Amino acid sequence: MTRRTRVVVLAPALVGLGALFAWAIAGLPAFGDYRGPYGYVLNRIVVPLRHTTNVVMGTNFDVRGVDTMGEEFILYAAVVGVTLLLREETKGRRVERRTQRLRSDTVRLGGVLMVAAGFLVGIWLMAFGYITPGGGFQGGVVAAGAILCIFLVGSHRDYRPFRNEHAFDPLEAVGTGGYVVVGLTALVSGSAFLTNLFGYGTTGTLRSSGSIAVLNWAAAIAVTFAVLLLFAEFLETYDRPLAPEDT
Amino acid sequence: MSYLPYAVAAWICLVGIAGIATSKNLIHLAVCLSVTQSASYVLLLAVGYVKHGKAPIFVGLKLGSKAVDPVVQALTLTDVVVSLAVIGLILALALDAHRLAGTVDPDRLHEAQG
Amino acid sequence: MIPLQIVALALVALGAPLVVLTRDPLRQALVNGIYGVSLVCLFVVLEAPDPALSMLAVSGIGYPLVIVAAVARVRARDRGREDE
Amino acid sequence: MTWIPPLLVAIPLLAAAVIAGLDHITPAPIQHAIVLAASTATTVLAFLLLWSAESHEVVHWFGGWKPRHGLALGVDFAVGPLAAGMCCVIALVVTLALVYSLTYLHQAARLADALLLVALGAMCGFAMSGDLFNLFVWLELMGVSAYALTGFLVERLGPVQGAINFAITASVGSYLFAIGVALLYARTGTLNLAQIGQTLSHGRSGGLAIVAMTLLFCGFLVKGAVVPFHLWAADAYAVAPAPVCAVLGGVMTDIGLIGVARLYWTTFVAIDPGHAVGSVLLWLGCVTALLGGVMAFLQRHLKRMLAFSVVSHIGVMLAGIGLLGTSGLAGAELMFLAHALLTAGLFFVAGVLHADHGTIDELRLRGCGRGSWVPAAAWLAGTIGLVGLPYVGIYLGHALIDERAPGWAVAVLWLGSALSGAALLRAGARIFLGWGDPDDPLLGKPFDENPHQHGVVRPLLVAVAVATVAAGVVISVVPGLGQRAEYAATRFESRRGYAERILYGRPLPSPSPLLIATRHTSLSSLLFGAGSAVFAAGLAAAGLRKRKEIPAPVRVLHALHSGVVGDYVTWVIVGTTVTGAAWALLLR
Repeated sequence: MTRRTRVVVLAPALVGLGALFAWAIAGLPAFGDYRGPYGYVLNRIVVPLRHTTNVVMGTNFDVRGVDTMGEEFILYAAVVGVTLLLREETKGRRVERRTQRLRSDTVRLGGVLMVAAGFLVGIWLMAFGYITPGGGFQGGVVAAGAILCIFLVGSHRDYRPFRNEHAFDPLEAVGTGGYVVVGLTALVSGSAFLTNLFGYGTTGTLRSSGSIAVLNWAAAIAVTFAVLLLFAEFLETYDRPLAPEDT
Repeated sequence: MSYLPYAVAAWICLVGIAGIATSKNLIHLAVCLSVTQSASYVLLLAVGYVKHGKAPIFVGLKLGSKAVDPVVQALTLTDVVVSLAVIGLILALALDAHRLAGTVDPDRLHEAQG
Repeated sequence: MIPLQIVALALVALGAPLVVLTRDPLRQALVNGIYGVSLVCLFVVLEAPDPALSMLAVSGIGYPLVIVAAVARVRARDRGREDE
Repeated sequence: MTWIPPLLVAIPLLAAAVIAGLDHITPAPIQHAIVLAASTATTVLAFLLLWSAESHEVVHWFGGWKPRHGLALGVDFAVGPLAAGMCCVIALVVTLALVYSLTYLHQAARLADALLLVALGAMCGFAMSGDLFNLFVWLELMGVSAYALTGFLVERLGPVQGAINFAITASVGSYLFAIGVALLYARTGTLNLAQIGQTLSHGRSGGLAIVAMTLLFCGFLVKGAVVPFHLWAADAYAVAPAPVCAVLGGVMTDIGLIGVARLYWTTFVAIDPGHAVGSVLLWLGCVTALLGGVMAFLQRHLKRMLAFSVVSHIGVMLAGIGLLGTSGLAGAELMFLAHALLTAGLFFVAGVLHADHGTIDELRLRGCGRGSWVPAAAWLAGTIGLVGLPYVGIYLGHALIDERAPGWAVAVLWLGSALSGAALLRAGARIFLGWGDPDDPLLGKPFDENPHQHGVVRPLLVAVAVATVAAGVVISVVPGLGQRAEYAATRFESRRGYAERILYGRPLPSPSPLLIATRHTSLSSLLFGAGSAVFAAGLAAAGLRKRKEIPAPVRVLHALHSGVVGDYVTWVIVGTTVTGAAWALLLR
């Protein structure tokens, strides 16, 4: 189809889809009128049963923990896939490399401070995820971003020690595989897969929630290194020398 | 007025799809895809909202007080991760296409057809 | 429905077409970031701090990094091809 | 035996994590051993699960969150004989593909193995899951791994474009699916399929449920490559490496259909007292079978031809599901078994041809296959199995679908099978016998070929191909299989029984002992099967002759499969709107 034909075909179809949406919306309960029961029940039972104060994380890592296992593997498969797909783009990346040194110590210091601050925020988000808002995914992305700041404010050389998939791949696998291992542990001990086995501890403290905490950390490790690898693959393509002017 | 959030979600979805179908650049298209997906976040969260409810985090909030649905929030979190994974893959493919065909315009890739 | 929610919804509803209509990818990355922030605001007023944080992380760090890296790569190669 | 279902997901996923994580550290033989051990263990466990699911639904509640007072809290895997049978075939085909890829894939092969294992886990999870959002998670997981696998050969534009078209079209489909999930959740306040069905059966549902159903089904149909959502399939399957094609074309496409059947019989049957949903599915199935067959006949690229043959058989299976009855569903199930194995086997043979000659273009290969009798025999056997000659390959499944289908539909469906079979026969005759003209403008332009494979162990490839085809050919005559498929379908269709079992743990009535005999079919099916085989042979012979002019409709068909992803997304939206409108009119 030419672009014009496509627009001509698409426009009425979109109008029709919009009409279907409108029909569906007319049957929805009014905004703010959530009827439950699923959410209400979980809000009631998760805190007393699992001693976690953040019910969203309790849902993510315990009640619907298997969804999150799938989610970690989606990220994992994406990283493996991106590595696979960009292998031609990043070929020969270790052969030639621009080495540009940082110009001023102030920028360097600022960068280090930013990195440290970002990293701390990331860790904090991970650590308190099952008590206050936050959790493995958010913390992981922030921490990975902070580590990458070294690349952005610094030079490639400074960044280079961090870019070593020989070290990152196993670490990511530890996080992602660790999630499955926690699930299997429960299965081997005779309970259902991903059953919360460890003691639940005191509500509202870091030592609460049992395996929610463990899974949260597994997810945090998995996400940090997955995101780091994902970004690194893309930054490597940028890094690779291209045209005569670059080499 | 009480249907406004749902209507906004539907609107985002349609706008995103229109962007995908007419895009001339795969990078632009990947972003449009993430816009389309954001419709499902908005719809999920709107559907689970409770009037005068608080966030389902029971720190300084008495157990049993009115709180919004935690399930839709858990689903949204998973959805967000999916979108990052998919956008990463499509951008990687876009770079490959650009290396091989010299263009990121999906209409000008002419290898597979018929 | 409280006024803040209406404002956030309006921002999101306006943001989506802006992202789609920005055809230049680099500028679009920026507009998409703003759209992401409007989504974050919406999530906050919908009492969803967890999704808001993850949206913030993704639209503040995740999307921009991959998009900018991809755009930079494409432009660098286009320049290289023109030179040849 | 409730411990088996999670293992079918956990073992392959864990193995995938180990493989990719240790990519640079462990030597290749150990990696191979881990990969094959994981997939073999999954296969064995799947068969064990099939055996234990015979008498009752095996239910596993993750995290031990069992339902309370009929209210589902956690996520469940609920496995009846049908789901368990699916898992067996999926695991078997993936294992065969992994054995095949031992010497077939080289560069970055470990990453491909890891992705195949991820796909295996995701497909098993999808087949077993009893939770709406959990289905979405597995759908996305198999999608993400499949997109990357499709683009495996990044040195060529074809694979990259195929992967782009696949990734974008399928993503649009799954985002529509996600919106459907949100709508249904808003209406019912639960994500458990059994409980959604319970809630929908009380009170009026109106437009909301119909639209949600449209979005959910269309999301599945995109993955299932049903017309008009099928356009990505040929682009993707034509370019992936042969073992990946075997998995994508053999089992992953069909997964979308099992999703449709599962959702219908657990939930939407409650809003469909007149069984009106089925007529739309039947129509879609017939159109798909016919168009897939015609398009297969117009191809010269073997894998693209096989991709369209997959599309045409998907159409037959969808029609079977659309009949909304025991025999239709059982037929679809049996067809899935035979079709998965035969298609995978033919993709394997195509891989052998590519390894031998560096091309899989029918016209370029003309006469090249003379003397390779084993691949030739496998190709012929696979083709006959897919045509549906009585009591060979897909025949039994096709015949069970015939029992309930209206006459016109039976004719159309057999015609679809015959057309795609004719294409495969024609290609076989050209390649292995050297018959026919060396050129035919009807079949379009030549394609850019993937690079030549080096270092393959040919006997291994041939052995895997022959074993796969042989397993597929005998499906129709395995004693007792037909009766078991019908019993599995009865179990699958009982919404009340399923809900009671899932939500209240009530046992099902124990089944009466099943016959162990070959299932007999009606006379008309026998005639149709034989007729279809004769017709396919005749058409293949006619197709060997070169045509001077290309008919206008053929040009239109080629133009519709444009390879432009914007078009594909447009057709997805058109398809969704039209099916939604049809259901709106029928169900309102």
